[in-house]
Amino acid sequence: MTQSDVKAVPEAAASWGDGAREPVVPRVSEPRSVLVYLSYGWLFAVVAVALLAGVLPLASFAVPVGPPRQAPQLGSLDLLLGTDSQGRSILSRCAYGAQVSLVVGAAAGLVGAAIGTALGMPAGYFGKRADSLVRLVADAMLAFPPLILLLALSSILTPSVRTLLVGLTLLIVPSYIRLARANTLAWAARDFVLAARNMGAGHRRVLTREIMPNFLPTLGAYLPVVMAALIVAEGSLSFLGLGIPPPRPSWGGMIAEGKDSIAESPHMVFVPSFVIFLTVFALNQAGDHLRHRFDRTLRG
Amino acid sequence: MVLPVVRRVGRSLLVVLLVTMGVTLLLSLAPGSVAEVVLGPDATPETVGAMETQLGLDQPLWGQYWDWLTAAAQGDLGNSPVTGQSVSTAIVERLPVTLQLAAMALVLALAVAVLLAVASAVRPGSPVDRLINAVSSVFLSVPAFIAGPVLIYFFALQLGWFPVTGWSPASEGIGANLRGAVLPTVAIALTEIAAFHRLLRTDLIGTLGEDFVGAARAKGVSGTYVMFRHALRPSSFSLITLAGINLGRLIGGTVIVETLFTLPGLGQLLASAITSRDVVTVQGIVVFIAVVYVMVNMLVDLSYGLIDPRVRKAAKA
Amino acid sequence: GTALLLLSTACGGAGSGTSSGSTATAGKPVSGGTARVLQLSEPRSLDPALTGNSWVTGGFVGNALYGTLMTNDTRTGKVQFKMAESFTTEDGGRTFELKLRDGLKFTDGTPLDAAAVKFNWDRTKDPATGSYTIQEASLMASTEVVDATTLKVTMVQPVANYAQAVLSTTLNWIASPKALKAGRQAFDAKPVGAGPYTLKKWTRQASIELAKNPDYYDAPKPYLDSLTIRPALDTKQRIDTMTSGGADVAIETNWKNIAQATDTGYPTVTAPLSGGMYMAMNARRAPFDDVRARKAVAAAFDFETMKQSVYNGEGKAADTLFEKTSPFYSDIKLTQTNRDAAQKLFDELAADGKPVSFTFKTFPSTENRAMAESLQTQLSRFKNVDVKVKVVDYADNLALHATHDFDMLVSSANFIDPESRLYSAFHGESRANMSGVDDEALNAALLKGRTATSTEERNAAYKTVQERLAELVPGIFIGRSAPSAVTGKNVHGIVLYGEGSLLPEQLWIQK
Amino acid sequence: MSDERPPEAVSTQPLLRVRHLRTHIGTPRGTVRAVDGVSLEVERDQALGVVGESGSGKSVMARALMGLLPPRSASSGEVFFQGRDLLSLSRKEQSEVWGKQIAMVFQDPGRPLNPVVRVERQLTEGMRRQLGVGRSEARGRAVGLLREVGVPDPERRLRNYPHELSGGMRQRVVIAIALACEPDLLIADEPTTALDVTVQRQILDLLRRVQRERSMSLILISHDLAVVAGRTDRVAVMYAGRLAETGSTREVFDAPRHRYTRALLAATPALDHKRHTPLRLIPGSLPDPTELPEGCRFAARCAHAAEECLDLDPYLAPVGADHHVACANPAAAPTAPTTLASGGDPLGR
Amino acid sequence: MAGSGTAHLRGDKALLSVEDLVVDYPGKAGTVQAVSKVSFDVLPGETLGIVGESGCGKTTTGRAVLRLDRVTAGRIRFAGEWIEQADERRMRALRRQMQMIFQDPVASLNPRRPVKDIVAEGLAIAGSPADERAAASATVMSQVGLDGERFADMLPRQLSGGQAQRVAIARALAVGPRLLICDEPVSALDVSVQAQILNLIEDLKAQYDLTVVFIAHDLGVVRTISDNVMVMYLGKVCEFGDSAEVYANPAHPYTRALLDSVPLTDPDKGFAGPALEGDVPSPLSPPHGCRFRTRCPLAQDRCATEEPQMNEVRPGQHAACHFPLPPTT
Ligand SMILES: Nc1ncnc2c1ncn2[C@@H]1O[C@H](COP(=O)(O)OP(=O)(O)OP(=O)(O)O)[C@@H](O)[C@H]1O
Ligand SMILES: Nc1ncnc2c1ncn2[C@@H]1O[C@H](COP(=O)(O)OP(=O)(O)OP(=O)(O)O)[C@@H](O)[C@H]1O
Ligand SMILES: [Mg+2]
Ligand SMILES: [Mg+2]
Repeated sequence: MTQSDVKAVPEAAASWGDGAREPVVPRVSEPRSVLVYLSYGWLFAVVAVALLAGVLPLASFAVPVGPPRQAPQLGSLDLLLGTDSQGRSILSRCAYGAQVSLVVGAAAGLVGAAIGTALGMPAGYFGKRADSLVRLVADAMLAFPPLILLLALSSILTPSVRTLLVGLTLLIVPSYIRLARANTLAWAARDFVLAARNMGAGHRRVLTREIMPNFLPTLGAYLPVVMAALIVAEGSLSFLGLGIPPPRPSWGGMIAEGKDSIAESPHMVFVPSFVIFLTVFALNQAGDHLRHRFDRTLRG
Repeated sequence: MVLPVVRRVGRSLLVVLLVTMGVTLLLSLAPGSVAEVVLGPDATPETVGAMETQLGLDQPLWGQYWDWLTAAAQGDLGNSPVTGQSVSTAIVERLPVTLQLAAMALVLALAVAVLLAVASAVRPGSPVDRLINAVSSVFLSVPAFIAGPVLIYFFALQLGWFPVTGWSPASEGIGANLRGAVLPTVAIALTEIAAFHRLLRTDLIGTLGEDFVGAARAKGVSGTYVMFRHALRPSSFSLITLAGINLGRLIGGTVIVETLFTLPGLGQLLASAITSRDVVTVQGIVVFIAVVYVMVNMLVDLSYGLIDPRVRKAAKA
Repeated sequence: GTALLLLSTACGGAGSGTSSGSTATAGKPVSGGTARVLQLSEPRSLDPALTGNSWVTGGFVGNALYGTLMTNDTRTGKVQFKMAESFTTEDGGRTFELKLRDGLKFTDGTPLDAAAVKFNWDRTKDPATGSYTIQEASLMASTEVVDATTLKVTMVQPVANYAQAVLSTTLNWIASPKALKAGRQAFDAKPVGAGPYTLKKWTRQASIELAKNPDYYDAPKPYLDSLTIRPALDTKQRIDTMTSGGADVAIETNWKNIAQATDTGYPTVTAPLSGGMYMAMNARRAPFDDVRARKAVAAAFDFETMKQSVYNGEGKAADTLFEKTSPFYSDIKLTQTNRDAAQKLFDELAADGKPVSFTFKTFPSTENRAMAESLQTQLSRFKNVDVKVKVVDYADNLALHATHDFDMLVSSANFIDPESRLYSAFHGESRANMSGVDDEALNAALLKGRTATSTEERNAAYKTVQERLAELVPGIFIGRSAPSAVTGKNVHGIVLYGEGSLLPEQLWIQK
Repeated sequence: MSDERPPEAVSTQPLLRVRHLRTHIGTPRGTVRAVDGVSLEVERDQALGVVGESGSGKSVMARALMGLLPPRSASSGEVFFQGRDLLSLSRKEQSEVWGKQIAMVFQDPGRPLNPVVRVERQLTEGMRRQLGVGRSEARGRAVGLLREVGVPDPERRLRNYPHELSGGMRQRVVIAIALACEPDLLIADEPTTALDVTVQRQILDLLRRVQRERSMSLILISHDLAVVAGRTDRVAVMYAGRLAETGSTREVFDAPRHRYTRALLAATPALDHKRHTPLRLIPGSLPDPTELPEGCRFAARCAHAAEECLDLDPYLAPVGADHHVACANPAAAPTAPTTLASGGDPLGR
Repeated sequence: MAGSGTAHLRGDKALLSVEDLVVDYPGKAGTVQAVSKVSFDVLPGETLGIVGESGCGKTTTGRAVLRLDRVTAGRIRFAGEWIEQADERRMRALRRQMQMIFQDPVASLNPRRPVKDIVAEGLAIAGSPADERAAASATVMSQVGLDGERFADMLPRQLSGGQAQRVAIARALAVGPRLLICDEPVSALDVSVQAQILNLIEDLKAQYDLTVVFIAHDLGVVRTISDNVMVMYLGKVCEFGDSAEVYANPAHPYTRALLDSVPLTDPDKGFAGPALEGDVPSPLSPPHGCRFRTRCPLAQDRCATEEPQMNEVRPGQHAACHFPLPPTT
C-alpha cells in the first residue's frame, strides 16, 4: 500500500450526493399524544365532576331512585348506569365516589410524599446517624404488616375518611422515604451542590433550593401511580369492611358492595371498576407523560 | 468482614423490636379485650376481670411487653387465649399455605412480567408496547377482591377447571394442591405483574440504551441473546428490591385472597387475631413477618452481589 | 369462633329451640362414603363448653364428636331422646331427673355416666371456663349423681321446658372428663366423646377430618365412613363451592344462597325458626329512650325493601314473633310499615327538641353492612331523621354487650321453643337484653312463660309477650333466620334440630 | 455509477467505499442531519483518521457504517464493503457482518463492557456465535487475544469482571473483543478520550501495532488531531456532517488547505506554546444540525469567508495528488510544510 | 517519586499555602489515602498548574483546600489565616474569596435554575438587594463574553458546554474571589472551545487580579496558562517548579514520562519519547517507598525502602526523587 494509490475521495467527490435519495426519517410524533390528552381530559372531567357533584343535576347518593339492581338504561340520567343494591343511582354514586377516591388518593399521596421527603431528604443528605435512624424507621414501617396497621387503626379510630387517610398515608410514607433518600443521594453528589456550598450556602438552603427542586418532579411523576394504588387500596379496605362509613360512596366500596352479585348484576361491579380503571390508566398515562417530560429536562 | 454482618443483624433485630413495640402500642389502644372475646357476650365484668388478671392484661403496658419479649427471646411465643393453641404451632400450621401462595404468585408475576417487559422494551412506544401497558394498567386497577370473584366465575364455575374454594395441602397430592392454588395465585399475581412490568420495562429501556448493549450487538450476536444474557440482569435491581419488599408484604398480606378462597393462611389468622384482640397471636405473627421481611431483604442485598459483581452500595436502594 | 366476625350473622348468645325437620328420604340408607361439609365458621376449640350449638357456630362438629343427649323436632318442638333416655320433672321445672342409656362409653373407654354429665355441666356453669352457654347452665343451681345413669338437677327457678335449653346448647354434648382434664391443647388435639365420629385431623381454618366411631351406640349409624368439614366464610364462595360440586353438604343461612341452591336443584332443608334477627334499639339513652322514636323508625322500615337490597328479594319476614308452625303463633304484628305515621312521629320528636339522630353499629360483613345501609337508605326519604352507620369489629361488638354504648345494633333471637332465648333477649334483668327495655308486664309474662307447665298458660303468657313487644318496640325484626342445609342430589338423611344444628349420624350418600 | 469508473479501478476496489452517506435522526426539535453526504474510501491495510469537533457527526457516521443507528433515524447512500452494500442488508445479514467483517470499539472505555458478565464470555460469545468455535477453543483463542493486546496473566483476567480491571486494561479487553472474529475493518471511535495520557499512549501504540500485524484496516476517530496524526495513513476532517478536507495524513497536517483544519491545528495547545500568550481561536460554534445554513457550513466562523461562501456550497475538490478540500477559497499551500504542524519536540530534541 | 516534604514552600508571602495535607476515604474494602502529605503554595497573582493522572488526588486536593471535603490532617493557610479548623460560619465567608470551577460545566449548574439566578446565587446568599444583584450579574456576564439579556432566562441544558463553563466562571467571579481553583475546567470541552475558555481565564485573571490554581491532566493545557506546575502521582507530589523549567528539564522520571506520552501533531513522530509501562497501582495499597517505583524505568532498591523527600534540584525546581534526571540541555 503506497500513499499514492489510496484515493482520498471516490470519484464522486464532486458532489455531496444531493441528487441521491434523502434518508426518510420516521416522523417523530408524540405517539401517545392522543391518549395522553384523553387521559388528561378524563382526569379533568373526574375532578370537575367530583367538585361539582352537588351542583350537577344528579340524585343524591344516599336516596334510592328506583328499584334495586337496575341494569344501566337510557332515558333517565339517574338510571343511566343502573342502580345499586339499595336502588341508589350508580351514576350519582360514581360522581360522589370520585370525591372520596380522589381525596384519598391525592391527600394520602401528597401528605405521604411530604412526610417521606421531609424524612428521606436529610437522611440522604447528612448520612451517618440521621440516615441510619430514618432507614430504621422506614424499614420498621415496611416490615409492619399493613393489614395490622389498617385493621388496628380502624378499631381505634372511627372509620372515616380521616382514618383512611392516616392509615394509607402511613403505608406509603416508607416508599417515599426511600425515594426521597435515593434521589437526594444522587443529587447531592452533583457538582452544583458543591458549587452552592462553595458560594456559602448553608445546608438548609442547599437542601431546599438546590436539591429538592430537582427531585420533586420525579416524586411528582410517581404520585399518579401511588394515587392509583391508593384508590384501589381504599377499595380493599371497603372489602374488609373498613372503608368509609355509608352512605358516602367510594369507587372501591361500590365494587366491594357489588362483588357478590357479579353473576346477576354485573354492572354493579363493572361500572365502578371501569371508572377506576380509566382513572388509574389516565393517572398512569399522565405520570408517564410527566416523567417523560421531566426526563427530557435532564437529558438536555 | 465480620463487623458489617453483625451490624446488619443488629439493625434487623432493632427493626423487629420496633415493629413489635408498635404493634403492642397500637393494639392496646383498640377497644375491647381478648377476655371479653373468650368469655363471650354473656360474661360478667367480674369474670372478664378475673380472666384479664389471669392473662396479665391488668399489668402496665410496658410490663406486658417486657414479659412477652423475654419469653419470645427464648423462643416461647405463648399460647393464644382464644384458641388455646400455641402461637408457634399456629404459625407453623398456616405457613405452608401462605408461603406457597406468596412464592407462587411472585414467581408467576416475575415470569410474566419479565416476558411482558422484554416485549415492551424491545420497541418502546410500539403498538405491542402500548397494548401491554394498557393491560398492565388494567391489572393495576383490578384489586384482588374483584379479580378473585371474576376468576372464580369463569375458571371455576363456568369452566370448572379449578375448585372454587379450599386448599389441599401438598402432602395430600401435588396435583390437587396446585389445582387449588392456581386461582388464588393468579388473583394475587395480577397486581404484582403490573408493578413489576412497569419497573422492569423502564430499567430495561435504560439498559438497552447503554453502550455495552450496542457493543454486544456489534459482535453479531442475536437480539434475543443480548436481551436475556446482557440486558436483563443489570436491569433487575429495582425489580429484585421490589420483589423482596413485596414477598415480605405478601406473607400476612394476602388476607383478602385467603378469605375469598377459604385458604388457611397467615393472613386469615392475623385478621381474626386482630379482631379478637388476641395480642399474643398478633405479636407472634408480627414477629414472624418482620423476621421474614428483614431476612428477605438481607437476601435481596446479597443478591445484588450476585447480579452485579460490583456489589453496589445497599444505600442506593 | 373468632372467625365469626367476617361472617354474616350477628350476635352470639345462646338459643333455645324445638324439634326437627327432615328430608323425604329416598329409599333405605346405605353405609360408606365420605361427605364434604361446608360450615359458616370454625369452632375456636373442640371443647364442648367453648363452642356453640347452632348452625352459625358449627353445631355439626359437636354433634359428630359428642353425639346428642336429646334432639327436638323443628316444627313442633317435641323432644326426642338419644343418649339420654329421659329428662323429666315432677315439680313444674324445679328439679329434673336425667336418665342415661346404659353402657355408653367414651372412645377412650371411660363410661359416659351421670358423673360425666355432672362434670361437663358443672364445668360449663363455672365462669372460669368461659363458656358461651353460661346463661343457660346457670339456670341450674346444682347437680347430683343419683346412680350411674341418673342425674338429679335442681334449678334456680322453675324452668318447665329446660330440656329445650339443654338440647339447643352445648349442654347437649358430653365429653370425657378424663380427656377434658388433660388440658385444652391436648383436648383439641384429641377430643374424646361418645359421638358417631372421632377426630382424625384438624387443620385450623382449613378442615376438620372425622372418622366413623365403630363403637357408636346407635349402630348401624353413622352411615358415612368419614366427614371432611371446611369453613367457608365468604357467602358467595360458599354457594359457588357447593354448586360447583366442591361439597356434599353446606350449612347455609343466607336467603339468597338458599334460593340459588333451590333454583339449581339442590335439596335444601331449613329449620323454621321463630324470632329472627332484629335491630335492637337502645332504650337506655336518647333518642331511643323515647318509645315514639322506636316506633317511628319501626314504622318507617319496610322489610320488602331490605329483602330486595340485602338478599336479592329472597327472605322471610318476621312480622309476627312466632312462625306459623309454632304452637305459640298468634297474628300479632310486631311492627307495621306506615310512612305517614313515621314522618309524623319524626316531626313531632323534632318539635319536642328530641330529633331522631342515631348511629347504627354494624359488623364488617357485606350482609350486615347492607342491612344497615338499607335502613339508612330507607330513612333517607324521611325528614327529621338522621342515621349514621359505624362498622365495629367482633371484639368491639362484644364490648358493647357490657358498655351498652350504642344506639342501634343488629342482634338476634332465634328459637323454636321460646325457652330460653326469648327470656334472655327481652327480660329486663337479662344481661343479653340488648335494647334494655325493662317493662314490668313484659318481665312478668316472660317469667310466666318460663315457669308455666301447661301449654295454655304458656300460650297466654307469650301472647302477652307479643303484645308488649309490639307496644314497646325494643327492636325491629328484620326477618327470619334460615338455618339450612344445602345438599348434593345424592345426599340423604338431613336432620336438623335445636337452633339449626345438623345431625351427622343420619347422613348417607346414594352411590 | 460504477460504469463511470475506469476499468483499472476495479482491480483496486477498496475494502470500504462510502458514497453520499447521509444519516438523519428524527428528534422532537426537528431532523438532525448528523451525517450529510459523506463519501470516502478505506483500502485494505490502511488506517484512516477521522477528526472534527464534538458534534460534527463522527460517531453517527461510524455507527451508520455498521448499521447500528439510534431509533428514529435513517440512512441513505451506499456503503460498499467488500462489494456488498451494507445499507441494504437484512438484519440477519447485517449481524453476520458485525464482528466478523467490521468490528467497532466504542467511545469511552468500560461502558462497552457489560459490568455483570465475565470477561471470558464477553470475549468468546462473538466467536462462538459468528465463527461457531467450541467452548474450549474459544477460550484458547481468548487467551491468545488478551496476550496479543498486552494483558498480563490472561488466564486469570478471563475470570475477572470488567470493574476488576483498570481503565487501560478494560480498553485493551474491548479491543481484544473487537479483534475476536478477525475483522477486516476495525472502527475505533475515540478509543482513548477518557484515558490518561500514559494509558492513551499505550492504547494508541497497540492499535497501530495490531492494525499492521493483522493487515487490517482501521478507522480511528478522534477530536484530537494529535491522536490521529502519527497513527494513520489518511485523514478525513469532518465538519457539520460533511468532510471538509481529506488526504494523506502527511499532506493534511503538513499543508492543510481548509481554513477549518488550519484553525483546529492552531487552537491545539502545544507543549511549546509560549506561556501566557493567547491561543488562536475559532470563533462561534457548530451550526445547529437541524437548521444547517445554505452555502458553506463553515462560512459563519471563517475569517476568510467571502460573500459567495454564504450562498455557494463547495464540494470536495482535489488540491493535490491525494488531497481534497471543500472550500471555495482554500488556503495557499505553505512553503515551509512544518510551520503549522506545531507538534514539535517540547524538549527541543 | 511520591514524596513528601515542604522544602518547596515559599513562606509567608504565599496567598494559599498547604502543608502536609492528608485526605482519607474510609471504604468497605479499606481506606484510600487520596491525598497523602501534599504541600504546595501559590503566590498572589500567580497561576499554579496541578497535573497528574486520573485518581492521583487533584480534585480531592482542590476540594480539601476549600474545605468542601474532609481534611484528615495537614494545615491550610489562606491570606495569613489558618483555615483547616475554621468553623462552618467562618468558612462560609472565606469560601467566597476562594471560588472553584468544576470539571463538568453542565453538572456544576443546577439544571432547574435559570442562568440569571445561578450567576447571582452567591450574592443572594450574601443577602445583597435584588437590583444590586442584577447589576453585578450583568457585569460579570458581559465579562465572560455572554450576552446577559439573551442568556438570563435560559436553563443550563440549553447551553453548550463552553457557554455553561462561562456561566460557571461568571458565578464564581460575581462574589469577587481572590483565589480561583479550576478543577479541569476544559477537559470536557473540545479544542476550539477549550482555547476560548483558556483565553478567558487568562483575561479575567489579569482583570480581577486573581490567583489561580489550575488543575488538569493535559500537560499542554497547563503549559499555556501556568507560572508554576505541580506534578502529582497517587496522592503525592512528584515535582514542583517553574513551568518553563519543568517542561524543558523535567527532574522527575514521572514528569518525563508524562511529557513523552503526549501525542504530537506531527505525522512522522507520534510521540516524543518511550512509553510508560503498566498501570497506576491501586490506591488501596500503594507501593511503599517511592510510589512511582513500580513503573519507573530508573527504579533502584533504595526507592522501595525509602520515601523520597522534596528537594531542590535546580533553582526554582523541586522534585521528590532519589535519582533526579539531569537537565537535557
Ligand atoms: N441519538 C441521537 N438523537 C439525536 N441526535 C443525535 C443522536 N446522536 C447524535 N445526535 C446528533 O448528531 C450530531 C452528531 O453527533 P455525533 O455523536 O456523531 O458527534 P461526534 O462527532 O461523535 O461528537 P463527539 O466528539 O462529541 O463524540 C450531533 O449534533 C448530535 O447532537
Ligand atoms: N468520595 C470518595 N470516596 C472514596 N474515595 C474517593 C472519593 N473521592 C475520591 N476518592 C478516591 O480518591 C482518589 C483521588 O481521587 P480524585 O478525584 O481526587 O482524583 P483526580 O486526580 O481528581 O482524578 P480525575 O483526574 O479522575 O478527576 C481516587 O483513588 C478516588 O478513587
Ligand atoms: Mg462521538
Ligand atoms: Mg478530578
